[in-house]
Amino acid sequence: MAAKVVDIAGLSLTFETKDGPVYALSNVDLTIRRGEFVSFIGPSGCGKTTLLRVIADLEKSTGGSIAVNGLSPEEARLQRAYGYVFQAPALYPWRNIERNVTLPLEIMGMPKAERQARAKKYLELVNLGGFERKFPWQLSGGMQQRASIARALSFEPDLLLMDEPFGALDEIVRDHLNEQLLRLWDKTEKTVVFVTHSIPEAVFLSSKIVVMSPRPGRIIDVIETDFPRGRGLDIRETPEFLKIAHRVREGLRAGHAYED
Amino acid sequence: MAAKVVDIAGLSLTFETKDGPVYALSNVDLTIRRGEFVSFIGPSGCGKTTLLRVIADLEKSTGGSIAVNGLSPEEARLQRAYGYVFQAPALYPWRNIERNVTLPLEIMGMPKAERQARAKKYLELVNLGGFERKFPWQLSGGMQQRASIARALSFEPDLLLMDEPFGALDEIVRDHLNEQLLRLWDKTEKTVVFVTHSIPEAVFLSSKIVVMSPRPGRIIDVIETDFPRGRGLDIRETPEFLKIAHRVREGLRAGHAYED
Amino acid sequence: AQAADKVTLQLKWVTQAQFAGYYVAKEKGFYEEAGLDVTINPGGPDIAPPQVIAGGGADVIVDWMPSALASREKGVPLVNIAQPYKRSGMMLTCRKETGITSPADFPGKTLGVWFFGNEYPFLSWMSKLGIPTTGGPKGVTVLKQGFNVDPLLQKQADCISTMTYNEYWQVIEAGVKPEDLVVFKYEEQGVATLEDGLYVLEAKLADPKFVETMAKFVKASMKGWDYARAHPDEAVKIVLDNDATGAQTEGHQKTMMEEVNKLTEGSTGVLDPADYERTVKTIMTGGSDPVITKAPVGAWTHAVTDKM
Amino acid sequence: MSGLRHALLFLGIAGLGAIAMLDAHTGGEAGAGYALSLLALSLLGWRGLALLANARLGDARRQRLADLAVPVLFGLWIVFLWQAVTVGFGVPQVLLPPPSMILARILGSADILLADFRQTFLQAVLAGYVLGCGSGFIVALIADRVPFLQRGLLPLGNLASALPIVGVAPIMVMWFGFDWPSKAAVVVIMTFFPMLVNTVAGLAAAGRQERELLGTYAASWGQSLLALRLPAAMPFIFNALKINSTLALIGAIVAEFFGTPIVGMGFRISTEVGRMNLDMVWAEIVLAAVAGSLFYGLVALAERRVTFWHPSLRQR
Amino acid sequence: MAAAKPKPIARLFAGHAGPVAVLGLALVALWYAGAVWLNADLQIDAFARAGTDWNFTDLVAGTWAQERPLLPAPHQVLAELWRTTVETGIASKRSLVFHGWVTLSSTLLGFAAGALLGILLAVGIVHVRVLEKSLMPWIIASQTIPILAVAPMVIVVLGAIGLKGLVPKSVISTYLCFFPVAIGMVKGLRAPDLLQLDLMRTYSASARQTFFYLRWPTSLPFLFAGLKVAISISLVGAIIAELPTGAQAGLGARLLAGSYYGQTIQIWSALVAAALMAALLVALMGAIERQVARLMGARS
Ligand SMILES: Nc1ncnc2c1ncn2[C@@H]1O[C@H](COP(=O)(O)OP(=O)(O)OP(=O)(O)O)[C@@H](O)[C@H]1O
Ligand SMILES: Nc1ncnc2c1ncn2[C@@H]1O[C@H](COP(=O)(O)OP(=O)(O)OP(=O)(O)O)[C@@H](O)[C@H]1O
Ligand SMILES: Cc1ncc(C[n+]2csc(CCO)c2C)c(N)n1
Ligand SMILES: [Mg+2]
Ligand SMILES: [Mg+2]
Repeated sequence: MAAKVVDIAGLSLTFETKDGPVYALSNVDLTIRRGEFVSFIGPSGCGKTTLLRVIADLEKSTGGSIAVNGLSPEEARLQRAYGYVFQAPALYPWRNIERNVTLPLEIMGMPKAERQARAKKYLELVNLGGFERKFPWQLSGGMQQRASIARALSFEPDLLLMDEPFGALDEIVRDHLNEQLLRLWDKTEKTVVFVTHSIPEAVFLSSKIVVMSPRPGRIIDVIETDFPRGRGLDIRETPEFLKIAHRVREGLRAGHAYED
Repeated sequence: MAAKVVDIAGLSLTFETKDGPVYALSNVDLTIRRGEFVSFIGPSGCGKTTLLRVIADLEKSTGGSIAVNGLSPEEARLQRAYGYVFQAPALYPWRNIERNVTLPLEIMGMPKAERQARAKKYLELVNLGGFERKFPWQLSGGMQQRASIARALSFEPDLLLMDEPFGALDEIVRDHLNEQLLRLWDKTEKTVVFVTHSIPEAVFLSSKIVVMSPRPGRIIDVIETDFPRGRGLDIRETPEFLKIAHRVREGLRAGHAYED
Repeated sequence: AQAADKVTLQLKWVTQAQFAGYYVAKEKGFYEEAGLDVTINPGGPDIAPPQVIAGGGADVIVDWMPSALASREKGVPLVNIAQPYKRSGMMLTCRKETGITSPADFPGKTLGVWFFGNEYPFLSWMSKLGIPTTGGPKGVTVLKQGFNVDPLLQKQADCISTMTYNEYWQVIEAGVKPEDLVVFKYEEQGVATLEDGLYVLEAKLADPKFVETMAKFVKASMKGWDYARAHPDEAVKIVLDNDATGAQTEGHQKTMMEEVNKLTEGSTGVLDPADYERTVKTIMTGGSDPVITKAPVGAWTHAVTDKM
Repeated sequence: MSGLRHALLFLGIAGLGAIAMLDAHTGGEAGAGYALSLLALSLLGWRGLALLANARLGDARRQRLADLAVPVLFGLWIVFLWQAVTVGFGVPQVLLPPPSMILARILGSADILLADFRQTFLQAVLAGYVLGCGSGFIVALIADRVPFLQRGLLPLGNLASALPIVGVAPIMVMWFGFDWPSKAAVVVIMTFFPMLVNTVAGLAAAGRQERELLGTYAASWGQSLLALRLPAAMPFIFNALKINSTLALIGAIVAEFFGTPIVGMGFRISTEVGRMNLDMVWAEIVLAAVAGSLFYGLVALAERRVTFWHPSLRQR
Repeated sequence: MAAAKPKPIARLFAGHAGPVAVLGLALVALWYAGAVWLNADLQIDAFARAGTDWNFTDLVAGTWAQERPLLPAPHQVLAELWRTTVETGIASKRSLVFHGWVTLSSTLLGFAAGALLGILLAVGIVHVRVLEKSLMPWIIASQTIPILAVAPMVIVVLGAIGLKGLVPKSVISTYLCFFPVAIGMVKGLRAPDLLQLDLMRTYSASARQTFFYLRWPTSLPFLFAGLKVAISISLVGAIIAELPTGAQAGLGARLLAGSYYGQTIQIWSALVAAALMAALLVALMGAIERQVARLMGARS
């Protein structure tokens, strides 16, 4: 069996706020192995972002244990084990798009020519070729989001943590990027942890779907899929696909509070 | 025929940037009548946001004509003709959620008790009851987006301009809010102009779908639908629905540059 | 009784025994007896009394004559109405180790000078000696001396300006022995100019009432000076009481009082025209850049002292 | 463009009125009528300026010209009022000389002004400014780098915030001698604190998510400083640079009151006040104002270049 | 973060007290060393004049006990401070508390007026085009006018219209300290995100509402940075202004008198008093800033 990339046991996280504690994560167990494509899906506010942030060492758990590549999240972060796409684009306004994308490469000390080649490659992958010299505020919301995806891809990390990367994109671009991402994952044996709200997207992309539920945030279902690695968008019509989608939807519905 | 709420003819808008002009909108013609529910759909960067901003007098067109409620956009804005939901939540970090929602009400001079009642009503509508005292950074991305929707609904404008309001929401919440919005529209004869990336959402909600295409941003198709006003989510399985969805998808695809 | 006449006096410098006569006259009630209500405003490093009087901030000021005459030429018509200081207390104090024994040794040396209108006597002296003040081996390098004697103690200057009643003693108090110093008194160098005199605006003298008030004021002030000479210890105490900064020390003020009394000794307040002429002559020999360009007319009057 | 026409009309009338008033030498005995006409002309001029300031000219070059004209005309107006009041009401020149006299002095004593400028501005101000801003900046960085120092250094840095010039200048003369280094030292002390405070505030200004992004790259302190925190701090840092550009000048000039060689703007001012040469004093003040404004303008220009992305420079 | 209880010493150093104490001690040590360094020459001279033999210990002891040192030793300053604060009645003219209060009162008055003026100017500049264009360059020019040169004229003029005492001094403080506030506020009032401004536009909020609901809250970090600088400059202004008002009372008068009579210990004790006062005022602003941030829901 492949090595464990993320190993979480009994994890919990409570935010202390002025008006009482918020139980963002409660008793979460999860193992992610090398080469898996894992999606987190769940109602808004159920702790998906928080869980991803704990893995990335952006948030400290208040209970339980977590290891990333066998190390503590902090050590893993210091080893630049992962690339992270935030829910908001978080581009730096004083850098143009190209220089935003090359930012991690600069920090990791890549020579300039190579950096620019990388930026070009990934900006084209997300259909932003020609926008290198624009500043973030000159881009549409979806374009900004794509720039931030290119930024995370550019340094080709083994572990990709992506928080709703395709939320602001239209169906066509989304399908295109889904395919690109899948191809990348396929070719390079990357591990991807992916937050999404789209059930079809989750089912199409993932080898493992983690369904979460809020208050307190916890995992209520883990679904393994076994579509072929080289799958195309057409599998979305297969009964197998629809069955899994249905199971995810049921899980989601269960996690929701309202009865209507 | 109902009165024209938005009347656009030959509209164009060019952004001057350091490396040449960006043709964000080119020769756009569009009429929106009272009580219509109009969706803009199109590839990322095609000018949906820009068009909405022109209607809202947040951007000045560089050519053509536009009238809102028979007035110039500026006059209409000064009359507080519309409520706007931005693509990003744009909550004020120093106000808690309730006070973010009551902000427009305060500005419009509503008494405090009534403001709070309104906030309660709309926060509950978007499933944020109980989060009144939290500050924006204590909310998840989707929750922030919902707060900003509650803020726009709170002062019950006749014209609602919404820029991808449900982008960051999961399917269940989204369906729920779709229904709520439809019900509101139904009951109150509001006019809604709505930007979305989701084809089913556009078809389900709209009485008119405007399909746009980029570089330069223009309208390539306008589809009128005639589902009953009191429709439910179930119409999404009807052939009529699927036919329209197909037409939208074709339009979208045509607007996209890539051939794969 | 008639309401007391208000008089505001602007001093040239901070409260110290240099101005003891006025403070004594106030505290001992001499002004009050004369039917005057006198306000004494201390000066400071950037208070120019002629400016204050021109701006209406004072009725009468204490100033040195070169400065007063220069102001007169610049359009502030000051008139000397009385001269409590008979002699000049200015001197140049040098460290002996610099090798200076006479003015002939000045070239090539660095001298500290007070500016702000107090530089005129020095400039006259140098021009009389024919020494340029622009530096170089043939001239002297002039520093604008601050308020204290540090430049001499720290050997930043070879000589500094001192008053017989003040800075000289500060040097001594700092531990330098008199025999380590060489002093040049302006009196002895023949370049003495009149110091602390009382000046008013010319236009006001047209008013006989004002002249009368001033006469009472000068008379009471001179009584104060006489008293200070007779009771130096009490005068020092009065000065200390009036020092709002609380910084003056009794020892230093005692010394100052003694020295100041030597300068006011023998003065009735009446200006000696001969002293005036001598001062004018001194400051008009200013070489290329004289302090005043033409002999002033009407710069002094006995009208006030005649009424005393 | 009728706004522009109206503006020019108003300004024209005001200008002609002004010239007429300067012609009518009242010789210091002006009365209420004179004051009233000054007031009326001022209101007219202000209206014209307001129109000019709001005029939107299509042509970018003409717009820039109009933008420049407003402060210049405003300044000319102040100068006119000054001249009219000092001459008209016979203000003694030892209190406030009229501009005409100051101008004559500037032209007549250019060599002295130049020497003073060299001494005070080119040496004391520039050296002190660079060292003061530099040290404030570096201390802020050190405090930021070492949390221990942050907690200890900042409170002690506050101690340096108001070391009063009056007390410090004589001490600096004692330590660094009479020439410009002691003035530069005073400037260093004056400019240090504004830079410290603003840099500390600026370094705290970067957004949380922007910081976290660098955290995910395991960027070192130096890297995140260069890539994020300094750029985000720039608006604050430029505030300090602007405030200091004027503070430095004041500091150097004031410091010269406490002992100098006999050259320098502060020396000249204090000496000439004592000599009642107020025209020379104002000539130096004008020199200081012009030099200071240019200095400030240069800093503001650099700010525009460096923080072009900041919303404050993108508004309107 | 790890919640393990730190050891007492570690806890001390995690707060402000420990680091301040350590660095303060370092400063004092440096100061003692500086005193020896700077005063040695004069001390050697003194020994030579007195004709005494001396060794290094004598030298050090001597440099720390001079009556008019170039740099007084900390304990000398402390003793002077003690003498002039605790041992002297606060109503006495020799009390540093008395002088400190004189200076503080005009500092605070000047600061309040300056902060208000700075804010008002910034508001005007941000809202009225003609003000921005005509006023801004002249505000800048005004700040380059050497204050000590015009202060006497200001005092004379204000005195002529009957304003004496506290007010003229505060005017000088105001003049100096409004500038950092104005500069910071102009930037701060323009700092809101374009999106946040757009939101206000959609409500067709008046300029006043946009100001109170958006611009003001956004400008607070800039405002506080400005206020901290302003309050310390205000103190400097109050001290400077004490000279042309006849240097009658206040820390500035103390400094001047001390300087005039070469009493370095007195200068330094006034300096230390002024610096402490400034540090306290700045710290107070900092505390207010933190409190305001807390009320505004800032993330700790
Ligand atoms: N810093 C914080 N302080 C307090 N509560 C917080 C904080 N961050 C998140 N929360 C709370 O934790 C819960 C989980 O938030 P999280 O952002 O992980 O949700 P999510 O699943 O990503 O939702 P979404 O799909 O809307 O982005 C929410 O209830 C949120 O209010
Ligand atoms: N301020 C600006 N300056 C220059 N170009 C701009 C500016 N704002 C938008 N644009 C450009 O205008 C085009 C349309 O942008 P717009 O935001 O309207 O797209 P959109 O349809 O809303 O896209 P998305 O779905 O990604 O939000 C884009 O190409 C964008 O780069
Ligand atoms: C700035 C300035 N510097 C020096 C003096 C010189 N001065 C003139 S009278 C006097 C008092 C005598 O001890 C002194 C020191 C001054 N007036 N102003
Ligand atoms: Mg989230
Ligand atoms: Mg958009």
